[in-house]
Amino acid sequence: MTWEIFIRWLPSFLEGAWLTLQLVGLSVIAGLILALPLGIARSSRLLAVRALPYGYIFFFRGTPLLVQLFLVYYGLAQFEAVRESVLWPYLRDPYWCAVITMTMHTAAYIAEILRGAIQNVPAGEVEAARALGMSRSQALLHIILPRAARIGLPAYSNEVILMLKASALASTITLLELTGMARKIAARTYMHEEMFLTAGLIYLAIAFILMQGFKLLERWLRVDACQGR
Amino acid sequence: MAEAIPALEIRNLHKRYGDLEVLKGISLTARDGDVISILGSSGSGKSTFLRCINLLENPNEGEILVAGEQMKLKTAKGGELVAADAKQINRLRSEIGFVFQNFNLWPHMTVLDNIIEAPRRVLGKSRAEATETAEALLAKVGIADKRHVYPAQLSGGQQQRAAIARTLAMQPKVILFDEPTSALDPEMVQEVLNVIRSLADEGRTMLLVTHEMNFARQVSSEVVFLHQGLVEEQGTPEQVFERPESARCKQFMSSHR
Amino acid sequence: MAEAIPALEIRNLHKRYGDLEVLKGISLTARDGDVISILGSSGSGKSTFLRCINLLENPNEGEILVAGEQMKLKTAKGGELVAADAKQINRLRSEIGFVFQNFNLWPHMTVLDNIIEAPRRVLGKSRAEATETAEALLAKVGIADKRHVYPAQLSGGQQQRAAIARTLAMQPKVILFDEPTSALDPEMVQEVLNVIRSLADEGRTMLLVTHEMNFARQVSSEVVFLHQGLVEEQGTPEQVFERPESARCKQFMSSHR
Amino acid sequence: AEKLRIGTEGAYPPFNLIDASGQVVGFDLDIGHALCAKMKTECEVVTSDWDGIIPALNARKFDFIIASMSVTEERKQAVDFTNPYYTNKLQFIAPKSKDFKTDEASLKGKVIGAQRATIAGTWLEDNLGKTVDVKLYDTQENAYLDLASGRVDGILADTFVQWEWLKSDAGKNFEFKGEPVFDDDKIAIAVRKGNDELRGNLNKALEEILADGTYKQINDKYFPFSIY
Amino acid sequence: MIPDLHGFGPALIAGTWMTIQLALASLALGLVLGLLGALAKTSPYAFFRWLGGTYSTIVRGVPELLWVLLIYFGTINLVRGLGELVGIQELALSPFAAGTIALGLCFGAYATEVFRGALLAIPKGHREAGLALGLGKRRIFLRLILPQMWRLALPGLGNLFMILMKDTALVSVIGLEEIMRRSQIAVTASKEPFTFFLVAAFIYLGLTVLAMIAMYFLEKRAGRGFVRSAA
Ligand SMILES: Nc1ncnc2c1ncn2[C@@H]1O[C@H](COP(=O)(O)OP(=O)(O)OP(=O)(O)O)[C@@H](O)[C@H]1O
Ligand SMILES: Nc1ncnc2c1ncn2[C@@H]1O[C@H](COP(=O)(O)OP(=O)(O)OP(=O)(O)O)[C@@H](O)[C@H]1O
Ligand SMILES: [Mg+2]
Ligand SMILES: [Mg+2]
Repeated sequence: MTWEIFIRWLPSFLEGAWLTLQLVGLSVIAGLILALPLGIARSSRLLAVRALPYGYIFFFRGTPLLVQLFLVYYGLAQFEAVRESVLWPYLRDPYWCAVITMTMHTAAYIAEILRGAIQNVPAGEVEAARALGMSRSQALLHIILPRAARIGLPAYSNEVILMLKASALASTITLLELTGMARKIAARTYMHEEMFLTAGLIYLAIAFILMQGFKLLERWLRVDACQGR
Repeated sequence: MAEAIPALEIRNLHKRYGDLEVLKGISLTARDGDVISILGSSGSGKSTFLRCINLLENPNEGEILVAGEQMKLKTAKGGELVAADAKQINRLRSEIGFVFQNFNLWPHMTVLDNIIEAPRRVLGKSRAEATETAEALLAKVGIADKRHVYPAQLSGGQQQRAAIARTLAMQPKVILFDEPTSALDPEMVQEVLNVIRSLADEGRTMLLVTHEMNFARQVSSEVVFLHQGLVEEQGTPEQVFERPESARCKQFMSSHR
Repeated sequence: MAEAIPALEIRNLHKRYGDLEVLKGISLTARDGDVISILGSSGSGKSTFLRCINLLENPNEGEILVAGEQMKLKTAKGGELVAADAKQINRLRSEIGFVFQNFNLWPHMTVLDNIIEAPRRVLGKSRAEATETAEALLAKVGIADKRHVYPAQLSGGQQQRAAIARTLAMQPKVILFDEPTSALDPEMVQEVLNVIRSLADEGRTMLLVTHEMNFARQVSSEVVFLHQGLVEEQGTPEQVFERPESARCKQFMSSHR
Repeated sequence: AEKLRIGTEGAYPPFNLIDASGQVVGFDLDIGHALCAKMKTECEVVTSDWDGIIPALNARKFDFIIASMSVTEERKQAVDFTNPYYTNKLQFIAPKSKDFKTDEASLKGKVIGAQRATIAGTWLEDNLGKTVDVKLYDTQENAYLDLASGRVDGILADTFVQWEWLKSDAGKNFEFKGEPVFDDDKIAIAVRKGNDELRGNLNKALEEILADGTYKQINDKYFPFSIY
Repeated sequence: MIPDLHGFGPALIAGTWMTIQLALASLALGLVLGLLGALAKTSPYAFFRWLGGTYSTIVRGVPELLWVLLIYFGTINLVRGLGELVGIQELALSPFAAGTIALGLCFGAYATEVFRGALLAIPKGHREAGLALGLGKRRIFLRLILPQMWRLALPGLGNLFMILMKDTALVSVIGLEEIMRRSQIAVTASKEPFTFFLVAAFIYLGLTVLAMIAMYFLEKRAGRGFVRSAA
């Protein structure tokens, strides 16, 4: 009898998982793109360049994603001006609100990872590039960023997993992603533990696949060859 | 006339770290094919001197001329001289090779990729062209079989030779070596010595900081002894090693016999 | 009778890394006051040999006797010999000092704390007692003024001397040195040499791996040349340096003149 | 005798809510305390998130739930219910300015909000799931917010709760639309399955407060009409 | 704009205090678990490596929210059974205990990786130097490895702690009255969501600043002896 229930709700779980994957995929990729300028500016030696990304990162890392989601979804909608703006078609949609908030949130974390990685590229290797006549931007593009990517990759893969799990909070703004779906089904069947366990196993499977993917990526990028020196 | 222009000329170079004046006015002229060894006790500023020449470190005073072309410098806030013309400094740096004491190979690239990176990005060579030159160089320094290997998998001597090949790939007029043989075993020292000799035979100009007296003696056309930020003794290897004039240099040399 | 027991005796030591047999049966006897230099080209197994002696590396075969006491060994799964008696090995290790090539000072402790740690924990000395000995040792190696400084703030030569003092604080019967002077400048080599000489004068037994031929020559009572995992040549410095018998050793020695 | 623990949500004004001093108050609680008085037991109030309130009961975090819980077949499989202590209705609300008809044809394509895990949410999905776009909220409060921002066209929820909100400042631009769509929503107290002794005591106490006017007193404190 | 807190100020302060207690208790549990996890993962015994690996993988793969729910609701019979075994009736985890266990478990799984990274980053030679001087294994770990591991792990742990502090919000679902639940309660009563969510955001920011200040001093203390040479 329990199996019947699972089979009946399985398509819903898969639908929820697909929505989860979309939210996470879009936000970690867009977050990475947004984080590049932020992280580079954040590691600048000039205070003026560093200050703005610092404030951004501070706010988004310092407050819970749940609060940020509420502020973007319910908070912005409170203002007449927002509701009349051209952005409203996007901002009224919880899907885009979730993607935007999660992107801004994860970008702050990724920017910090990037800054750490850039600052951990051994000074000698950067000097070697400059001594061979590469300009500042050539060294950044061809030596520092590829090197920082390898230094920061393990931390980035962690962040992706964290976002996968943080996406559960999107259920609080009416999205029926994996957790939202599990909560909805649990509310109808009163099988809380079973439904949450099912959702947990699906999260675990997704996380496992992601981790294996990152392992392959690390092998492909030869991250191991950069260590132990 | 062309013979008269020195490959590298340094005039009155000063460098301070805070209150500590490490270089107190050093001048040096290197003609084509010169191999100048720079000796001195630890902390005497040898590395600092080399690093100032291609502006990895910013001097406080002085002029640097590469093949007669003066490096454009301007005074920055802290009183240091920095490059005034980014284009020029990148070009000049590509003409001055630098071989680091700890190699500084890029660990995420194979030996071959380490070598072709700069020729491709800076000189705009094609991958095929750069690879061809690189392979010839690797053969020359004797590690052709290691071209697809990552630096972490090389021994110290092999890393040093890869670093030299990377520098040579830019066909620099002048090469600066910072302790190229420390941490190498005597036989590898011999190998690196051979490489440097053959570079000298090609007419390249080299400045070389080293603690290996035998090595300096065998390879250099001129020896400079630094002490307390100044050139204390300068001359042919025979002069400096056998008949040093200053008391400090005498003492230094005596500790190696 | 007491004179007859050697300070350190190694019998038929073998060491394999996978398929690579690095040591193929090495025996060595060191009497009180002996200073034995171990030479050999890079990769010949010198460091491995030293590290096997105090079981930092597990040999595959062989016996080790410290002042006549046999080290208790048992065969582990991989076929390696490991310590059979944890108490004994800790005690014997404290009697065999080891000075590492790269010092391995503990960076989170001051120089003084580095030195008094083992005497306090292993020998059970009081802090005051250990500090007294340590300060005497620091004075002896000439860095008494650096006792409250952290290792990162010391120059290479100073770090090496601190590492020697740390080893001496345990008053070991035998001291093993792995390249104690590489990466030091010639004057510092001289200083370390002096420290080792004065230890020899005190009658301590020392084994010493080095690339510095002059140094080996001046300080040792016996020289051992390793090649392909075996002792290729052994004798007084005069014998080995001036009249080597084996071809390989001749070639090696010739590259240093 | 033994102390009883009352479970409630504390986020459902005017039935149960937490005031600034941290006290849980409201219609449900007044009924609960009145019942305890009749049963002559001491009672203590424990709050829980709505989603987890039934699991918490079964986990013995409290002994009965009085949290405006509707009696449904699905819930009956998890808990036992007492006799109803009030009857709820479900009714739509929407902006006063909008024309909003509640027949199925007019509702087609409209976006309707409801609270997750409530009778309103389930009713919407079961009866109008194909017609309207249902959005589920953690709290009723959030649904009101989206009604104000225009993200939903209307809300379906308990009549009495909405009546309270429409009276407030935030709700002044909205009104009930149409007649209640479902008017037999029985609200009862939940106890753990098989806990018949407590269920019996509660039923008896409920009869007593209905009979002696205590119930009416409480009812009048909150609503100018009878909700029994 | 000074927000009118409708008398919910004291409630929010109490919530903040609860959040701090919860975060610190979870931190303590998580540090112990993380250290054990790292030791297990670097152990020479395959079984411990497997155990450590499984722990960190499974715990990190499932959302924290789910752990909170599972530990609060899922272990009831287990805990009650244990209670009866030792003669305590109706033993149950309080929301605080359940929250602490859930968050500590999650923190520990991440800390396992941080500690393991730190452990691997300590030069082998430092351990060998201890061995060569005759120091025992335990002594070497406690005196030589742990203090350095601590220094290397601190930045990573600091990050985790800031995440932990915000994750305490999740425990609101099992009714523990920390900042988030107190704010939601205030929102329900006052009908002013933004005031209270913004106030909550600033409380979390304030806590983060405090944590950052603490980290600064901890790192400075742990960094003694590691003056970087400018070259
Ligand atoms: N970034 C820096 N800040 C402050 N002082 C520095 C810096 N770099 C070097 N120094 C100091 O400048 C002096 C010269 O250093 P340099 O590295 O040039 O010596 P060196 O001759 O190369 O010595 P060695 O043979 O040990 O390599 C030293 O006293 C050193 O402490
Ligand atoms: N852990 C290891 N695993 C596999 N091979 C090893 C390992 N350690 C050393 N070797 C190999 O053992 C051989 C001897 O190494 P060892 O370090 O003893 O040489 P060495 O004589 O000290 O050389 P050097 O003068 O360069 O220090 C080398 O070929 C080395 O590659
Ligand atoms: Mg130097
Ligand atoms: Mg060695």
